[in-house]
Amino acid sequence: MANKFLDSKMIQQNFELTKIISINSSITKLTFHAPEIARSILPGQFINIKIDETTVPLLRRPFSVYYVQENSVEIVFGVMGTGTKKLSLKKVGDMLDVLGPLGKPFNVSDNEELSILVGGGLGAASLPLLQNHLIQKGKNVITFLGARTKEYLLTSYLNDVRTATDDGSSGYHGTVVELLKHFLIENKKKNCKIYACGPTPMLVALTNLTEEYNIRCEISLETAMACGFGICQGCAVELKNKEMGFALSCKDGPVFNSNEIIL
Amino acid sequence: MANKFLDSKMIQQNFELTKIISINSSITKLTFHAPEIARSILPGQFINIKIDETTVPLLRRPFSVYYVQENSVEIVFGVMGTGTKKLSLKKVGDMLDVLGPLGKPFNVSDNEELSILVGGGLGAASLPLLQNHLIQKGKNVITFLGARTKEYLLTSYLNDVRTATDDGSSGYHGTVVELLKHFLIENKKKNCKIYACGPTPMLVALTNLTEEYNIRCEISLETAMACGFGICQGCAVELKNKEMGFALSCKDGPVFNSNEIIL
Amino acid sequence: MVKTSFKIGNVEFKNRVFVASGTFGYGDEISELLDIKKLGGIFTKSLTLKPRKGNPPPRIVETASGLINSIGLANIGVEKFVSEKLPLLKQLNAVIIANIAGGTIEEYCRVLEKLESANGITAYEINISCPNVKEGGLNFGTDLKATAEITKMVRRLTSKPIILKLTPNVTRVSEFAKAAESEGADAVSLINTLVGMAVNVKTRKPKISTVTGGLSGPAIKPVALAKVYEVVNAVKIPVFGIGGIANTEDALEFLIVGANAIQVGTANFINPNISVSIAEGIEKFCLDNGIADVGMIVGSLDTSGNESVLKSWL
Amino acid sequence: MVKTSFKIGNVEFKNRVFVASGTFGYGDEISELLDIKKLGGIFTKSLTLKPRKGNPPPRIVETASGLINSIGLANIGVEKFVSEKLPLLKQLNAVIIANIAGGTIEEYCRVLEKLESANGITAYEINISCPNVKEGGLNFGTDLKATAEITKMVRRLTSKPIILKLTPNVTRVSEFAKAAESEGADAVSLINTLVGMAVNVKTRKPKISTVTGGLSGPAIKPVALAKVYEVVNAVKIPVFGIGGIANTEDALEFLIVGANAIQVGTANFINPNISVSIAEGIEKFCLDNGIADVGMIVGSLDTSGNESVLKSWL
Ligand SMILES: Cc1cc2nc3c(=O)[nH]c(=O)nc-3n(C[C@H](O)[C@H](O)[C@H](O)COP(=O)(O)OP(=O)(O)OC[C@H]3O[C@@H](n4cnc5c(N)ncnc54)[C@H](O)[C@@H]3O)c2cc1C
Ligand SMILES: Cc1cc2nc3c(=O)[nH]c(=O)nc-3n(C[C@H](O)[C@H](O)[C@H](O)COP(=O)(O)OP(=O)(O)OC[C@H]3O[C@@H](n4cnc5c(N)ncnc54)[C@H](O)[C@@H]3O)c2cc1C
Ligand SMILES: Cc1cc2nc3c(=O)[nH]c(=O)nc-3n(C[C@H](O)[C@H](O)[C@H](O)COP(=O)(O)O)c2cc1C
Ligand SMILES: Cc1cc2nc3c(=O)[nH]c(=O)nc-3n(C[C@H](O)[C@H](O)[C@H](O)COP(=O)(O)O)c2cc1C
Ligand code: FES
Ligand code: FES
Repeated sequence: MANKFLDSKMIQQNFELTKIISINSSITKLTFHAPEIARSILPGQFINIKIDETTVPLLRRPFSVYYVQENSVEIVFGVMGTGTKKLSLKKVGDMLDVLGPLGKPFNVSDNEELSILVGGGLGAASLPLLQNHLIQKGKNVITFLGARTKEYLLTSYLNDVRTATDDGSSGYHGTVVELLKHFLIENKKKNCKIYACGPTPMLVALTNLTEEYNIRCEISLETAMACGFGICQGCAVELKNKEMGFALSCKDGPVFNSNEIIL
Repeated sequence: MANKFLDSKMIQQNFELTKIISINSSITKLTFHAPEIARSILPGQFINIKIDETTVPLLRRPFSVYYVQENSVEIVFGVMGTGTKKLSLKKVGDMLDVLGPLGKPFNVSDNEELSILVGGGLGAASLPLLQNHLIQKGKNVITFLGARTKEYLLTSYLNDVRTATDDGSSGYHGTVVELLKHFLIENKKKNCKIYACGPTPMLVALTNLTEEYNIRCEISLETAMACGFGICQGCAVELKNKEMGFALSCKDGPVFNSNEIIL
Repeated sequence: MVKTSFKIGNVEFKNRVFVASGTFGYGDEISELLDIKKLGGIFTKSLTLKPRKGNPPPRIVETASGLINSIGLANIGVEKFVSEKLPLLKQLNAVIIANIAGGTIEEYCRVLEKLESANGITAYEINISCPNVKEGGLNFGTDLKATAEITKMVRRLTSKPIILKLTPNVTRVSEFAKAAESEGADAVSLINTLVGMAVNVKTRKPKISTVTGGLSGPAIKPVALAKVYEVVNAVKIPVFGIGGIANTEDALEFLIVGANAIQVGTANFINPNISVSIAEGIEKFCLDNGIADVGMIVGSLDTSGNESVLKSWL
Repeated sequence: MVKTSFKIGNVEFKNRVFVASGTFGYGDEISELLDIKKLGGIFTKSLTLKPRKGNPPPRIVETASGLINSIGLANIGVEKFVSEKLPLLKQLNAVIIANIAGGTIEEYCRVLEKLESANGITAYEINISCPNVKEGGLNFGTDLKATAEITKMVRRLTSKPIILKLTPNVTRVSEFAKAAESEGADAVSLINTLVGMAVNVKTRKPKISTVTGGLSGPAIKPVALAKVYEVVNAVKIPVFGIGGIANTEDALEFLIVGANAIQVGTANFINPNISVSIAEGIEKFCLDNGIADVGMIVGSLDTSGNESVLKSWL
């Protein structure tokens, strides 16, 4: 499982925070000035952030790049624990210690007629960049977003979005995978490909669905990581092919074909 | 060495930060709304602050109360390490987890004619409150402040101040204890008493001076502390009288008679 | 209503949250800040036959998420404890477990005898992390024979529960737990502090007057959990889990691993009320999860699907 | 100019800062981010006779200022290392110390032989924190006899420096250091990880697939310093200090205590360039303090005025 995507060279650098927006009470968007990352990041790749100089949290925290505008890079995140809590308290002008770009991007060079993006909760953070790359490649792109409530739907930057919420507060009342299934049934498109990111239960349901309908599907995982660049072997992912042992989510992933791994 | 000053009952409470001032690039003044502390704190007592919810720093950090105005309490501090660094980054509106008042205050009920306050660097933080209590008792008070440079001289709130700096940037060019010595030689006051707080070398020099001139002297120590309220026994201070064992700086101090302890 | 009480020997304790020896003074000092009746009990500062002044400063230093201490078992001595502290504690209705330390086995026994003849002690905890004076300072707690011998000797002196407090600074702590069990201890508690050290790079001096000291606090919680796991799988007697417990979740981790009760140590210094909060937090966890008895959490670790380290080699 | 080089056996190393086994891959992965020529050397991931897939996920979990891992010595095997990785590393002019692991003493020997017949290894580090398959999984590193036996057997196979990597999970690590020394080891390195554990309170499952794992990072630095202190006072051979080193000051603490050199582990994950920064930081410290040779720092701990724990009892 060698990494074929080392074209975007990993750097470690301090970047200045230029904008902080509370999208709502639980989601924050940070923008920082990072021409080097903005230039080289590919959709599905991630960056690894050292939250502060203390040892709590000890390890960097991985985040997808949400969007890139000129020399600026955006991330969105929710407060999960100490790291994201501290990150949400940063101020404009603070410096952010970033390592990246990391990981293997989505493959945007397939020949599908319709590209279907599927995001669950904050997993949607990796979709806008992906959408734009696919459009550049001349693809038709639609997006399905699912979340607990409408507050968690990250619809910005996305062109053609259908939503599903657990509480019915926006769009379909149910899971995003159910919504997608209805769509697939109604639109017997032959040649589509799915790109997905979200919580594991969603990815499991999606993997089952795409196997049933025999649709190509790439999924991006949020495996716990110690280093993020392939030296600790902490981020092992089980491969369906037992012979192959484990893949490393940070290097061989975080994007995998849904049919090659065991979730 | 039992504590006779439990009149000011220890409380643990969260107080709101109402003002943050950078006195200069290295000294910060925080003000928080804490009627309970403002009412009960005595000069020389301290408060113990939990910097944040993480385990770095693990222990609370002790600070003198710098000043009290109505229901507000002020502290001043310099950035020494992780705790004070993080404290300096707090924002107005943040809550401060405070335990206090703690420790044995200065004895302001002696019968001296002249009260001489001596502060070294940020040690001066405990002097304004002390000055006011002494004045209330009808005492004559003058203050000697020493610091590396004039930036570190905390002259606010103090009425009659003489200064000494290591670099000569303000007042006497030399140590505050030398300056005090000149003063004592010139003004052969009979009945004075010294109240001091500052770095250990200053307190050692002062102890020697006051022994030579046979002047009463109370000093406030900044011993490292784990609990601050007498249960860990970590803040031991050696007593001159070996029979007595150790005193606890947080409970039997931080104020001691200069002739009872070994620095 | 959640059942929080549990038994050791024939003694019933109100709940499973205690404060650890040496981290709560004698129990009377901070009675203003918390209601010690709400705890399972209080483990006193280690008591020795004679008063001990303790080690010279510096006695403490903070490390990454941890604390090194070398207090040197400073204490007022067993006699003064009985005459001055015990009456106060009885007034506060505290359940008191006396922690005993010594430099010789005889000293342990003498201290216990003096406590036994007083009134108001519920159980004894034997701190064997002390240098055996007769064996040139070899720590009792790292010497299997000495551990067995102390247990045997103190066992003869009382019918109250005896809890052996084990040191983690050994290769196989479960052997020490088994030795205590087979000599009649009613329970074991662990871990005491890990040997630790820190150096002042400017002065090139150790940051602790005795060069090395005992490491405690959140830093050591993973080690404590692993040691408790080893011990609960080796003995039948109850186990007190100790080490880095600072909140309800930490306490639950120990209970799930198999500790019958827990002791809060260093965290008392930061939040003197934390032990009572944890007792309340455990009760709330049970209520929220429909658990009728805290005891149902004890040992509920689910290791199905886990792999042994050896298996990975075969 | 500050002298930074030092010798082990007849091998001279450029400086005293190394990267620890398992925390730097095989050394080639992050050559973009730092100049590995600037290090004393690289300790490779543990190499075994056959490739190892390693343990199932989850393999890592963060704790307070620490990290628990259970990678399970996943590695490509010694043969692939020699054919694929070694040539790359030679191109980068890296000084390579091969770390060797095994389930039997024969396996250790076979791995060493294969490396010995290749070209480009400077020294060997023997990782004895592995389950002895023939002894039912008893860890080699906690068994004094096995430690001596491994040292003796590998010693016969090479004239290159042999460094025994000791586990801290024993009562007296100095006895293991002495055993290694007397069987001809050129140096010892310590500490490997502490046994640690963490529990997911919601699922009641261990957070690591093998239930317990190895604790590393700043949390364990005090323990590592104390163990190094114990060992440097017991043996004459050089000691590599390891455990929680994350900056120049941490490294200096180990040197002052008596480590001849240090290895950076977990900190590489956070800042892949940190080891080179530390090497530079130590040199700067010497320049600033007029120290001509880093060796003058080694063992410069000032314990005058310190008190022994035993003395406090007498
Ligand atoms: C490649 C990659 C890309 C990611 N992109 C984003 C993103 O764009 N936006 C975003 O909000 N998050 C993203 N994440 C997840 C993010 O890294 C975690 O939320 C973060 O590490 C949590 O750190 P913490 O210190 O706040 O929480 P911790 O204190 O570490 O954990 C708090 C709780 O969250 C759980 N948790 C921690 N990490 C994860 C995880 N990776 N997945 C699921 N649960 C976890 C823990 O088990 C614990 O219960 C990404 C993760 C990966 C691996
Ligand atoms: C009773 C009392 C009252 C105090 N009042 C004030 C005050 O009003 N204003 C103020 O600025 N400071 C005061 N201090 C000192 C203050 O508590 C320390 O500066 C603070 O604890 C440092 O925390 P830190 O995490 O920033 O530094 P750490 O990371 O803990 O330490 C950084 C460096 O500072 C040194 N250091 C730490 N604590 C002390 C100390 N107590 N004395 C000397 N050196 C120390 C350490 O050895 C280390 O070299 C007081 C201390 C005590 C005991
Ligand atoms: C300052 C301090 C003093 C201690 N004194 C004693 C003692 O007298 N007797 C004893 O058995 N344990 C003593 N301990 C050990 C604690 O009881 C406990 O076992 C250890 O600190 C680990 O728990 P923690 O991480 O919650 O603190 C002491 C610990 C600290 C921090
Ligand atoms: C993810 C990880 C993998 C490790 N793998 C090995 C290994 O293969 N062989 C070995 O001898 N030590 C291994 N170690 C132990 C380290 O080399 C080192 O001894 C330990 O982590 C303590 O140092 P630190 O606190 O600086 O990380 C590993 C440590 C970590 C964190
Ligand atoms: S996170 Fe370290 S190898 Fe993937
Ligand atoms: S700081 Fe704990 S007793 Fe003084």
